[in-house]
Amino acid sequence: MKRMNYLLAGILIVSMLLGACVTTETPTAAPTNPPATQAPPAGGATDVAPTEATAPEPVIIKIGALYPLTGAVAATGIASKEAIEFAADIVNNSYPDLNLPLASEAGLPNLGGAKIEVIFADHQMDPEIGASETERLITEEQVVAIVGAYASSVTATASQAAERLGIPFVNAQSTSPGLTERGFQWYFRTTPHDGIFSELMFKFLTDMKETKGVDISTVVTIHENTLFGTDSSTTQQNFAGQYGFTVLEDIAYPHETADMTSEVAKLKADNPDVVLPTSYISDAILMIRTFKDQGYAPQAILAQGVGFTEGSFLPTVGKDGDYILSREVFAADLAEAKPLVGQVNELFMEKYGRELEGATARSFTALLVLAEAINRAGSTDPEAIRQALLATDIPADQLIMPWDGVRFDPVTHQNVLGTGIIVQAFDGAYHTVWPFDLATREIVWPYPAWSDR
Amino acid sequence: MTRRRQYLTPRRMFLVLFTAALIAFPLVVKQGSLHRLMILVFLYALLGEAWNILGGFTGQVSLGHAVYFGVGAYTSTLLLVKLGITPWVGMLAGGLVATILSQIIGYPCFRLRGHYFVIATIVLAELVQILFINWKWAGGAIGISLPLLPESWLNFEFNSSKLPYYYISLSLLATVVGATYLIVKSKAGFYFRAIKEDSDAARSLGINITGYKMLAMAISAFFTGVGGVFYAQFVLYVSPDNVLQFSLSTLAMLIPVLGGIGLLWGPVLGAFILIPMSEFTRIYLSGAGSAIDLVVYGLLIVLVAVFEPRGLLALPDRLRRGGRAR
Amino acid sequence: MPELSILPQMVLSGMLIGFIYALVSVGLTLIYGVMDIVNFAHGEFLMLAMYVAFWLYALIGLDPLLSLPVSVLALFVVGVLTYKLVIQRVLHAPMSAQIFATFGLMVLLQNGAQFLWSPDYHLIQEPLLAGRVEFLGLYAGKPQLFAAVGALLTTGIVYWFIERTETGRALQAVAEDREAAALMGVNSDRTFALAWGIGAACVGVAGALLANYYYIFPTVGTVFVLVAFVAVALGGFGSVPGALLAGVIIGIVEVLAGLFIGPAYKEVIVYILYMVVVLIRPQGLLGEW
Amino acid sequence: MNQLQVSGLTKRFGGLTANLNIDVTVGDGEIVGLIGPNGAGKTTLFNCVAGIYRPEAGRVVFEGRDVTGWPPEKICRAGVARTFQIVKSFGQMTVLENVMVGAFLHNARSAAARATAMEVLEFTGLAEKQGMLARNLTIADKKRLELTRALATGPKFMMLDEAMAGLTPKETQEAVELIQALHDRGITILLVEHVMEVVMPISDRIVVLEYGQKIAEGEPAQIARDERVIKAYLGVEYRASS
Repeated sequence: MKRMNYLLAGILIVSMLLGACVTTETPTAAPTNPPATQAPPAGGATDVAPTEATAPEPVIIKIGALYPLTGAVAATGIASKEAIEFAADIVNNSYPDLNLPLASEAGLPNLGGAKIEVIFADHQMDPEIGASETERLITEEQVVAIVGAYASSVTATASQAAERLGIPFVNAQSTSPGLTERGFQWYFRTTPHDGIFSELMFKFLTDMKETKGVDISTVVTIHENTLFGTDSSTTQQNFAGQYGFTVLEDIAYPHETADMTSEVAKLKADNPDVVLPTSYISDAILMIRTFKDQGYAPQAILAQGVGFTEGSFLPTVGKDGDYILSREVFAADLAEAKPLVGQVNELFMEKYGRELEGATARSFTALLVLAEAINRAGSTDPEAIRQALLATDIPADQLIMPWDGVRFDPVTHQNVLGTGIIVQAFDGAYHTVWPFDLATREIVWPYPAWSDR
Repeated sequence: MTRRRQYLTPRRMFLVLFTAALIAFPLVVKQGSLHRLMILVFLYALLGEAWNILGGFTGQVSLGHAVYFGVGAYTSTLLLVKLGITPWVGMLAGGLVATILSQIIGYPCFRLRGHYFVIATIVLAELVQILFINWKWAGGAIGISLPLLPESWLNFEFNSSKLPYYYISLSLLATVVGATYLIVKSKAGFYFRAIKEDSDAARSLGINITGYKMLAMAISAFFTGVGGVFYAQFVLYVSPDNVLQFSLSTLAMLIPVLGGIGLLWGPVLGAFILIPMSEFTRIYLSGAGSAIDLVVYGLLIVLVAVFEPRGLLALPDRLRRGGRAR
Repeated sequence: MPELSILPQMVLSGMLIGFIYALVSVGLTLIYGVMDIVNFAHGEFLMLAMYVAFWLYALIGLDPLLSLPVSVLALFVVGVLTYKLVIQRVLHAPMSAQIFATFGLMVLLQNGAQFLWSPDYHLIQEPLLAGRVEFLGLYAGKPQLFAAVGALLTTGIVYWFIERTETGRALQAVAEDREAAALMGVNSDRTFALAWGIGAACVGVAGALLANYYYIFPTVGTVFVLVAFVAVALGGFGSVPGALLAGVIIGIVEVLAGLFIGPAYKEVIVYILYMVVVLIRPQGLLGEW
Repeated sequence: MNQLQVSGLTKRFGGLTANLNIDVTVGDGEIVGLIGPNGAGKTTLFNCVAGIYRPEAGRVVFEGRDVTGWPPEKICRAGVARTFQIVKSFGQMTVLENVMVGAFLHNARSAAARATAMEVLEFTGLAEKQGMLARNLTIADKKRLELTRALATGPKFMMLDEAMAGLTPKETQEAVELIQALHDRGITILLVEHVMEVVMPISDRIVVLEYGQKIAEGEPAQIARDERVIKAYLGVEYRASS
């Protein structure tokens, strides 16, 4: 090896090193609030700027928001970001006609009308980045609380960082049940987790038995074998027992498999009344196609959301997606039973040109819950906010979610009033079919055979 | 030999300067995010350096190093979670377990040549990942979140500042680079390079090539495993798709190849370029999931491969014509 | 435990997907056989082919069946360009540098696709080929069946081309010994370009056939490429019949393993099978050192 | 006593028989030339002894030990060094490093290995080129380097495969002198060549192969007179030149 090379290596490396410092010294903000570098429509900057300008008032309260703004699930992340900015706008400005927490007054009354500023960070679905971005938000941006982080695996590490630094972490979307079993002091979860959803699914099935008199007793859980699928099927099997259903088999398959022949063959062999799939979109698509190819139609396909409810699922599979049932956290047609949903949805539509859906509605709600707690705390002291969150009790009629309200379990900090709905696909769109009092369409049962489509 | 002596001083100078710069860095630059960036650079430089021992010096291209990283991480984590053993012991254990596994993997793989070897390493890595996904006791697909312990050197957990992690990773890297330097200058190092150059000739000179390939694999796996343990303590979360992912295997190869394969400082240079590059392209170019950052990233890789396949350390050498790198 | 009566059906289904694996692998093994380079961007070639089929369908309503020649041609060009722009320059570089290059290409193409066409999933809604055929108690999706036939034909043609034609022999000569071939007046550069063209064209066929029934998205290549690597190594690097055989074997093994051991382990079984085979025959089923 | 004893050695490749029932003995301190037309099976025999091939039949005994079928590295450690017909130098390593690889066989520490390497480099006259990358050497120097490298393993017995093929007369002369010098170091030498001129003068004995079989063995003078050899291989031009 040449000595010269060492020398040049050295020079190069040192210059890299200095380069590293210099280049990021200046725009530290860049990673902080991607709005600056994001596409204009996202318009984080345009929203926040005026509030800062028109508010020489007492304080600006910084809240950190952690989402996947790039990469495979960026679309969801960006949408959530918009919903959070939207919620911040509702807090900071006065919307008297909305029956939402803090909507009527501008800012946080108990803190002298202080405005909240949301600082976004991108975690790219990487647990390591999630944790370090959380630390940066807390140590460098001095945020008083954090909302995030969509993916359960990232929430796991990010909430850990918040726990260590003693800052409240309000989790809007991660549904892995284990997250609230860690005995954390600073971690709060507004969304129901897969356990609650799984129970919901069996409540629904039981209700179908009792009110509609359908004859179902056996189920098969089929799930992709990463974190999400494994969690979901585990809880489903527990509840199946409790609600008197027999789980004939639990089929785990590798995520993004090229072929599902054997999986579906097993289903056919087991021949359950209800199939409970937990899948990401790619597998969901392949599963339905394989069902069709093999002409497989159980009494019902009842999915654990996600792959089956993701935006591009129904457009992709087209008519083949019809009559699939899925648990859902939110549906725009809730407006028919809950006018508030309609009002908020319209405002959101005209601002961002898209309807509210599961991810956005939950992000929106999480920020309101947090802001409401900060206001009640009347201070930005983390412990005070934590106490306020523990005392949170928001009634159902002040939420756009189909929940019975928001109240956190004193130990696990899971929202105990959260619940979901069951939707069914009709010509390329999902409609609420259960609980019956929120239903906008009459449920189609059993799942029609492929031959008579 | 004489040439060596006359070049010794500038090299020493640079080494001192470079080390000093790295030690001083976090004291000068106070940004946690940059500390983290440097920690990642050190960690991945370590991975590259470890890979380089097997892939660079001995010429056995492995695309399965994620296994050793992951097994290292899991070993220390399981020891901590199940038996409450401090990660410092876990670090040694992680390295050892990785080494043992490497011998089990190496034995069959070294009967294969060229691309058969590469594919075999990929396949075995995939296999191990799937096994961990389905291994409930080790957390299965959900993985393991490490318990939050009071911040201390014994617990190998620090939250008020990243400095301890910074200096631990830096000294780990320094140790590995130093060890590699000694190895390369030793009998084993000469044998590694001889095997890479021409295995028949090597055998004719009395070298037991399988034995020395296994040795290279063992050293490489040990360092990689140690890196995995550090990662587990740094992120406090291990799961099949963060510590066993294929991209770790590729990264371990890309870094030395970028910097200069089979050169002591290649991986260090590679990491100092690749990691910040991907971070900055992400921060400045990534808009709304357009993936333009990774487009640039991929493009840069192709360009380097096309214009200087021997790695960036070969550039100065190309300028001095004669192409005498490596 | 499913009863054995469905076994023939499972084997059939396994073969059908196996033929696709084979078709993807053939191009890979051909390129390897001629120039000892593994193309890590091979899966992305497949992805490109599928997008060609999709866009021709989405924009001018051309069915994948009819756009197949276009995909093949397009991919041939992609292959030649890849050789001219990238591979040619790393021909004499160490293996790791070659992997480095094709890996970079992989990242580039994957994310280029996401950048241009969004990460969304696409599926060709009403292809000419749809529905299923039934015969002696067995059934098969028409597109799958057609794909299998296409795979067989393509493999056959490639094999015939290599073994029987003048150019094919040139390919082999170059594969054997570049210098010697050069003396025989074979232009190895043109031959390499050709190998890449044909190799990519094979994936072009695969992509077009797959587009009939498989979903399309930027990283769809990764779903198939690892299997292809294994198939190529299992069949023997450079052996076209080997790739075909291995592809089909893997397809069948996957289905049966999924059925009897559990879908979560179907890949494990394939990998174990691979390791066992190469330990007994390090050169793969039909390969030679 | 015979240092190397090959008896009844037979090696087949599929159909064709490369060596058939060959007996060769090399006495301690001898220089033996193994000659024969191309394809006579010289290199095959050579590789059977060196451990590259495992013979179907026959034994290879070195210093009383049966080394038949031993792997090359073990043969080397037994004291048998070899060079390759097509040079296999470690192109990316310097001349010194090349030789050190050989020297490490009996030196665990780099310093010792370097010393040994320098000593043999001086001996073979490559010392001043020690810093060059092997791949930048001339053919003659590459062959010389390979020989030096083999010598660095401290062999008792050296097998040189076409050590002089493709060299200019001057280079050939230097090579011959080097071989003599090796011999003077007390190393037994087996030369495989088909360039007659160089083998005849320096060899104590000559073994002639044709079509995989030994057709003659003896002192150069009598080999030169052997009709079969002349007919089979030498032809007229050797007589002319002698």
